[in-house]
Amino acid sequence: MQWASWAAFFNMGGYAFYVWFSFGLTALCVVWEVIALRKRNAAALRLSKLLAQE
Amino acid sequence: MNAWLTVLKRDLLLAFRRRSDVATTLFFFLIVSSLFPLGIGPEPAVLSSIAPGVLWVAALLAGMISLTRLFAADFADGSLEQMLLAPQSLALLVTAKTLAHWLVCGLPVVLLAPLIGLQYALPNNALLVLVFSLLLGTPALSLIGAIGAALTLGVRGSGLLVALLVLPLYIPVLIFGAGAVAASQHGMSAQAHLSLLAACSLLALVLAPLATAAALRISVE
Amino acid sequence: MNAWLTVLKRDLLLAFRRRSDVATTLFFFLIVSSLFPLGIGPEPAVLSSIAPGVLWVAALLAGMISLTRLFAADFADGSLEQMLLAPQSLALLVTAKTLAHWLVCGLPVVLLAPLIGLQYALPNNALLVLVFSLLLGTPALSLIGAIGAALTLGVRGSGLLVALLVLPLYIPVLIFGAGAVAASQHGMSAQAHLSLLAACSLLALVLAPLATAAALRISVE
Amino acid sequence: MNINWFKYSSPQTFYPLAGKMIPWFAWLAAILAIAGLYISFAIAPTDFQQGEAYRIIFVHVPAAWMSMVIYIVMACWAGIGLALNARLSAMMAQALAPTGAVFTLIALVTGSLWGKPMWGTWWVWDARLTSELILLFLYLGFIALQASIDDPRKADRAGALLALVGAVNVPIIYFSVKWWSTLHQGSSINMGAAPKMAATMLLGMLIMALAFWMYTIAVALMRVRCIMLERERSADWVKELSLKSASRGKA
Amino acid sequence: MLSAQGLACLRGDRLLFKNVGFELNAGGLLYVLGENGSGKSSLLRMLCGLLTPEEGTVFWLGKKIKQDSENYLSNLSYIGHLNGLKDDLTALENLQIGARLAGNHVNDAEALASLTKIGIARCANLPVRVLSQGQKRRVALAVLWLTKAKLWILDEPFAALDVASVDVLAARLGEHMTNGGMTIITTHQDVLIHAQTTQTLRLSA
Amino acid sequence: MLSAQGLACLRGDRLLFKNVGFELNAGGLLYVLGENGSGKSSLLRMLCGLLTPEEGTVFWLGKKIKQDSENYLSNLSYIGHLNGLKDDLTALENLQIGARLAGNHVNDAEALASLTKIGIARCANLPVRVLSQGQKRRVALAVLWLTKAKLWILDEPFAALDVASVDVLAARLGEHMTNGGMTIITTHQDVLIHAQTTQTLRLSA
Ligand code: HEM
Ligand SMILES: Nc1ncnc2c1ncn2[C@@H]1O[C@H](COP(=O)(O)OP(=O)(O)OP(=O)(O)O)[C@@H](O)[C@H]1O
Ligand SMILES: Nc1ncnc2c1ncn2[C@@H]1O[C@H](COP(=O)(O)OP(=O)(O)OP(=O)(O)O)[C@@H](O)[C@H]1O
Ligand SMILES: [Mg+2]
Ligand SMILES: [Mg+2]
Repeated sequence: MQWASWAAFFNMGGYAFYVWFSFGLTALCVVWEVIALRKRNAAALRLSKLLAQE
Repeated sequence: MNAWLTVLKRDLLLAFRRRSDVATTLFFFLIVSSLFPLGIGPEPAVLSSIAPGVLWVAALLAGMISLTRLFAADFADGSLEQMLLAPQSLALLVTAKTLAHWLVCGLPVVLLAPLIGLQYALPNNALLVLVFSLLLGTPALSLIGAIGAALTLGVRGSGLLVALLVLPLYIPVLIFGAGAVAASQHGMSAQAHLSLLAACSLLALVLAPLATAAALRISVE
Repeated sequence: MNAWLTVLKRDLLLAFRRRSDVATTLFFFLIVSSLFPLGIGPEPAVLSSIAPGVLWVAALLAGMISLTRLFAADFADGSLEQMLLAPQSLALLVTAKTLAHWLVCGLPVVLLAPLIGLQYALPNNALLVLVFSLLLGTPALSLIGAIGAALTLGVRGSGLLVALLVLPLYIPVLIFGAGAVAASQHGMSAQAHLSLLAACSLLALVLAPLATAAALRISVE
Repeated sequence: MNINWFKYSSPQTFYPLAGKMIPWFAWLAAILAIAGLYISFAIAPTDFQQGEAYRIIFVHVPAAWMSMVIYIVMACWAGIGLALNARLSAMMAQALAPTGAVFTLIALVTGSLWGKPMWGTWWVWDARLTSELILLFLYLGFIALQASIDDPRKADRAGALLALVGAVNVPIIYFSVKWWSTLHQGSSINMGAAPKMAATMLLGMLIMALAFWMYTIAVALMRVRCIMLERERSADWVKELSLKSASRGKA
Repeated sequence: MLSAQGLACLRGDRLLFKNVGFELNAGGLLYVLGENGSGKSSLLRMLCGLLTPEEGTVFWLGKKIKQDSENYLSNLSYIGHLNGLKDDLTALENLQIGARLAGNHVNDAEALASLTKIGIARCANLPVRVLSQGQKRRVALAVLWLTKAKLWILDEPFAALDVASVDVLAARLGEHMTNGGMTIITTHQDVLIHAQTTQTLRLSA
Repeated sequence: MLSAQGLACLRGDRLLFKNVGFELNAGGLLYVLGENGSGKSSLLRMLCGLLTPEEGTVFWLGKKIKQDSENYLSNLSYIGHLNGLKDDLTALENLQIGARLAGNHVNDAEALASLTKIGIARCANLPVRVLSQGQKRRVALAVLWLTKAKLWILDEPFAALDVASVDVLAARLGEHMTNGGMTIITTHQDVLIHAQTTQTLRLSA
């Protein structure tokens, strides 16, 4: 383990913005994609249920 | 006013139904402005010196290409006739359509422009001026372009006429717009250019809808 | 072969009837390439250094804008259906249409280009290479563009969509074309670039009509 | 053999199968990602030239790899769909495209974020960067084309054709761009000069890449399920399914 | 109420008709007949004010229609060869927007009712794009169950309609005339419409 | 000669029809009837090979039409909802080009004769743009006096035609069948056409 402290870890040797932005953006994309797909799935099911009950 | 809102809402709704169309204008702008470095070479100094011109020309082209469709669909499916028969001032309805067009095609370009400016190594203050100049100038492009779009409708062979009519009118906007950015790049004030741009847009707002309405009546005959 | 000639002749006749359309493409090329000196400033050294890129991009955009009309009218009025039902290979008929398009929209641009090159202070040998590179490269543009035009038939907003599909595919042609001119400007041989351009065009000639024909069949369904 | 293939290539049978596969891939992705992140931040040593900023490599490179691989896979599915008129293949191609575009975007943005501290600029017109940008355009074109065609069958086939045309062009584009920037080569920046990678770095990148792979599969399966539901909304099996899912929700 | 005097129409360099006049009163029906190309559509567009007559004038309540156009247009419902529908909007939305542009507010229930009348309620929430020729025509015609306009000008409303829809539309036209409305219509088909007074205007090419 | 088996058509997510089949022999006439939107036009396009059937096959002389498409197409004349005319060309030019694309050489006199038959010789040298709806349709139909195709597939050929033209066309169709030709036709109008055998295919929405 090469980090002196959590603060050092978060500071990333002065490159915090660049590093955390990169990883954060990636995480955000992943989370957004999964949530969006779940919503889409639910919406599709809801609509076909309406059609089925008609 | 009611019909005005109806037209605005309808056009926005249509744009929303075809969201990909809106995105397409943006991507067109993005792609066209990425083509120039490929043709010219990657030298940042050269790129930054031509950036104002390139970005403004790209914005102008994106606007112009999307404009041709402003009334064409309405003309083809007959809703233009119905608009002409609405018991409202046609010029007013035209402003609604033009506003919708600007919101859908002009505004996104304005917002995307700084990102592309970064690729052209534009400095920060020039980026700001770029956004402002586009914000002030693109409404004029939409308004003037509407006249051309209306004229192209019926008079089929008049493509040249329209280009001749509209592009010269675009040129002042281009010159002031690109000039504003270039001025701020060279450390001068862009104020004068920007006020001229705003004046162009105001003038266009007053005159263009009337001309467009007249052109539409001629085209539909 | 008979049907091939018929299609070619018909398209040329149509272009002749609507001469203004042809003029529009040229005019567009002219305007786009003259806008830059306006946006960028009159410095001959700068202008000549960006000339290859700007002229090639302008040629590319002019070709692309006219592309949307390649099949659209035929689709709307039903003559495309009739072409599909002709007892001939569709890919062959497609080459006839593409050839007509190139003769009408590509060739004039090639011929006009040196004139504009003069305005950009291009030296004589670079002008020659410019014409050659356009002559070798624009057929590829028409051929590749035809695929995009066919794919976007009947799709609203097709003008911009076509740009989005086709411009990325144009990039090699742009790079080799502008590269050829730039090379000759810098006193190097443009041979390598020109042969690559010719290769692009040949490859496109072999593959693109097949893809276009397939795309047309899909679009007409 | 044949029969099996056709059985699983019908949406009705593939839908539940995909549903069963998704958790597996999702968990694999999560585990690999955690391992990868541990290597990237805890094990991999600080780079003596670039400092800590180099850790961006652990998302940047896998994302860049994925962006290219997904395009190839997508084109393959599209080609199969077009040749065999197989609906499922076309749906897979359609399901992959957005994920591919997202990875391309991630590669571009993380690359920029890396470039700013390293090169002092967000963007240079370097061959690799430029071709990545063009790849993004190709994805967007594919997505936009499919989005603007309403008949799904037609959209499938038009998209497939475009993907294939793109696949033929990608190598041409790549080499032309490469050649272009080496000929011009005005800037002093050269990405090839990245430091020799330590074994741990390589391992970290590989594991992250694997995690992205698994994630891609899971997400593509999820998306293909949505597409099936939307397209076959009036088919009986979808109606039954929707009724069942609702009653399960209530219970 | 609507009258025309000495109308002449020039298309290209061909004089389609001249000296056409008529007077149409409440409850009246005017058939405009003639061969293909005799200028029926042109006449109808003239009456709407979409086309400027070469000679002659159209009057509404004794005033020139160009003079008091706002009033005239709010009393007019025109359906031409083209349907005036947006492919990307649903039938319902199209109907509502069309009505609102013409100046009537229409809620969902009213719009749906009119679609039901002409037998395409089933398509109410489909985008018009996916409808067939005749279904589209019916959506365009549904506005006739909503409008409060006195004067209807219809250019071949029966074209592309199937037999059942033709009857429904004819009945609606009869009802309109019974209520004191006026209709001007062109058609190549033989359809019986009840009206208080029926006139025929024959254009010859 | 032309036969179809088990045709099914899927449009969007709606199954328009399935299991449609028929057999049409020399001198035979096939009416395709149905309401608006029942899929008549789609069926006709399928028979031409413009639309791929979801299921089923179309045979010409016992061979799949996709297999021997060149032969099939040179025996086929299709006129759809759209006229396939170029607005900027004259009626005569349109007619000649259309015929030449389909593989017949036609000189001016022949083309003019066929325009005369359908009663628009007067418009022969006008650009199609200025013709009315019905006149355009007639130019498109004039090709039926020129083609040597055995199989005619006509989608609502009578729409927008005036009464006189309807009769002329019906007579021409009768003549074609007498000469051993085959015709497939959709229409909403009642028109009497003479044929050796007449079949009706009714699509229900
Ligand atoms: C917007 C900016 C950038 C983009 C679009 C980009 C794109 C790419 C792509 C497509 C790859 C995969 C290429 C391959 O595997 O052959 C890659 C790999 C890589 N990139 Fe970037 N990059 C960017 C910025 C940077 C920067 C600033 C650096 C470092 C200073 C960098 C370092 C690397 C390294 C070390 C690799 C791995 C090379 C290899 O595996 O051979 N990139 N990048
Ligand atoms: N925009 C135009 N420019 C020039 N001429 C036109 C134009 N529109 C129509 N015409 C001419 O006017 C004539 C009448 O056209 P119109 O559409 O009024 O006929 P119509 O009686 O409605 O025929 P149809 O029964 O076929 O609909 C046509 O012969 C055509 O040549
Ligand atoms: N390109 C298309 N995409 C999706 N759906 C379509 C398309 N074309 C037609 N349809 C649908 O197919 C149905 C049948 O259309 P078609 O044109 O075959 O009907 P039709 O029987 O010819 O009707 P009409 O008598 O009105 O001409 C329509 O209801 C329409 O919704
Ligand atoms: Mg008419
Ligand atoms: Mg039909």
